[in-house]
Amino acid sequence: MNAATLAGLTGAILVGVGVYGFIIHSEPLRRILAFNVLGSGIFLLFGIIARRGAVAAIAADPVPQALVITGIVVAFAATALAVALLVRLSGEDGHQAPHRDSAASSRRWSG
Amino acid sequence: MTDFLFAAAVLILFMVAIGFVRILYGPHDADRAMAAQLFGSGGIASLLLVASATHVRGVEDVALGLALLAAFASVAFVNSIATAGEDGAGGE
Amino acid sequence: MIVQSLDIGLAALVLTLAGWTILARATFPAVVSYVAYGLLLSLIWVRLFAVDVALTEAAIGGGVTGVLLIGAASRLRKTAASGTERELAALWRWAIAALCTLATLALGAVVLLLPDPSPTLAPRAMANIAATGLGNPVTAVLIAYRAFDTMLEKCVLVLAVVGVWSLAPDRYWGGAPGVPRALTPDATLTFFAQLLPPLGILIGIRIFWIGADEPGGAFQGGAILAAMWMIIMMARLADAPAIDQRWLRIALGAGPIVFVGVGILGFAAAGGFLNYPAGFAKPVIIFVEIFMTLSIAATLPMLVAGPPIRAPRP
Amino acid sequence: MSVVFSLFSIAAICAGVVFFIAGTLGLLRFPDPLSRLHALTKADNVGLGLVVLGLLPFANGILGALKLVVVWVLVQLAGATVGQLIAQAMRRCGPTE
Repeated sequence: MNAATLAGLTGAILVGVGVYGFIIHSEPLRRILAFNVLGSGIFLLFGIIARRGAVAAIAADPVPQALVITGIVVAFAATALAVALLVRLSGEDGHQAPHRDSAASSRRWSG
Repeated sequence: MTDFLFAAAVLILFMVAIGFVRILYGPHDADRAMAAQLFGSGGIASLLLVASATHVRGVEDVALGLALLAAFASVAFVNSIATAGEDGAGGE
Repeated sequence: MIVQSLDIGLAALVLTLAGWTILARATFPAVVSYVAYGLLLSLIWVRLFAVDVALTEAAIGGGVTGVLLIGAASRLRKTAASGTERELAALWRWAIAALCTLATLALGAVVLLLPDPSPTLAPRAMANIAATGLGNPVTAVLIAYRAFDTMLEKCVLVLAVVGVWSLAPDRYWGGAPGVPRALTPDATLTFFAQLLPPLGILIGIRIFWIGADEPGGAFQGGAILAAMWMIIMMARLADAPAIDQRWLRIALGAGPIVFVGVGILGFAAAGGFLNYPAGFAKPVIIFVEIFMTLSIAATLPMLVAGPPIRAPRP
Repeated sequence: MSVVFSLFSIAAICAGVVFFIAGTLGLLRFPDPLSRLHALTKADNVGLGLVVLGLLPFANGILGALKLVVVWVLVQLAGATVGQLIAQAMRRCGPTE
């Protein structure tokens, strides 16, 4: 078994693990983590397709690679948006504002 | 020589993997951050060994990127326990 | 033989970390596992000979994602939100696990049954690469062949920042966001944040610049520059900018706006949207990439910082 | 000449691996967080330094060698900073935090 097939199987397992975590957790941050694990598994499946598309001149097909690069950046943006929503929500129905440190420093900076 | 480099990379990865026990059991969150730090330097070392053995172009740059960002997670961790420990005083 | 044990060991380690990310009881160990997991993923990408992807994963997974998630875990620990975990009944968990195993088995079968020889676009990517003037086929795909995708992706990043900012309460609109930073200035961290950025900015620009011919490019270089800006803010050497600052908005929008502008100019210069004039493709691509790098360097820290949390200064 | 280089590399890399083993064992076996931190920073600095030293003869020209050294310097800097920060944080909050 070569490195590419092994990475592909790893990706397949990561997808399963990610979906499992996404379903069983009710805490939103854990779901975000699970979703990222799922996403990286899919990226690895793209990676094996890129590696299998190697020709003499280049070691991996550039098109899936480019898709994965775009995907990683977009996944990060989505994660950041989800985290921002989550922190804001917890500040709304929690007992306290989420950023006391910064509230204190705003007094300092505005003075 | 190539086999030797791969073997060294495997050994370092194996040691790093044992450090995973600290991520599992802690007990302190600082221990977990330390284990992640060890993952960083061990990962960089095996990356350099693999790069030298396989001659893939540009791997030194990956190692450079990882080395630049090696401290980030730990710095974020220390900042987060500092703000949690003060518990709202927010004091200067 | 030894190579195989390296690959197997790497896969086992990655799966263990992913498993612990999912199964850990507390949130913080899960986040730490995930950060270490991202680091090892870039090793797998190197083993797949996808160095451009490995660089992206190292820069984004190693730097900004770690700061984002650890910051989120500690903010949520302060509120009651981490107590919302409900246990599912064992029967349900087993059923879900069985279904996920089925999905994994199906995907694994697909991996093992992929056609051989595998279909590939690599020869076609290489056949036309001379027209772009680039030497790195991945950059050619990103900025030339599939430029439309990359342009839309830049717009998605700006929309994500708008989405994050729109979560601000009205009274804070136009104020500064709260970067997860040190509570007080700390001598060690200050020293580190003064020493690292000069070198990091140099490396970031280099990775962007060699991206035309070697692994690297706008995403990777931009992410490293973004990390440098973040360490400066995390060490309190600089405050986060208020979101109504004009320079910040120009930096965020420059990438997509220049990209769209160049695309429209393509109608006049080469007869189609995003067409590059023959012979001038490489200078045009570098021009677009400079603004893309700038935008990414500004966008990622703003995404990590979250919505504004201070009232704007009068 | 190349035999000498190879022997040098093998010796340096082996020593580096030994430091990684020592660092990991320390991280696992030492009783309190501060001594674990001590073990960790040794693996970071010396272990990676020796591996880099061993790889220098195979480096891809002067630029490649320079990059290897910069990688080591950066990890050194990160390790030193993180060591300090974690130790300070533990002293402030106590190890039971």
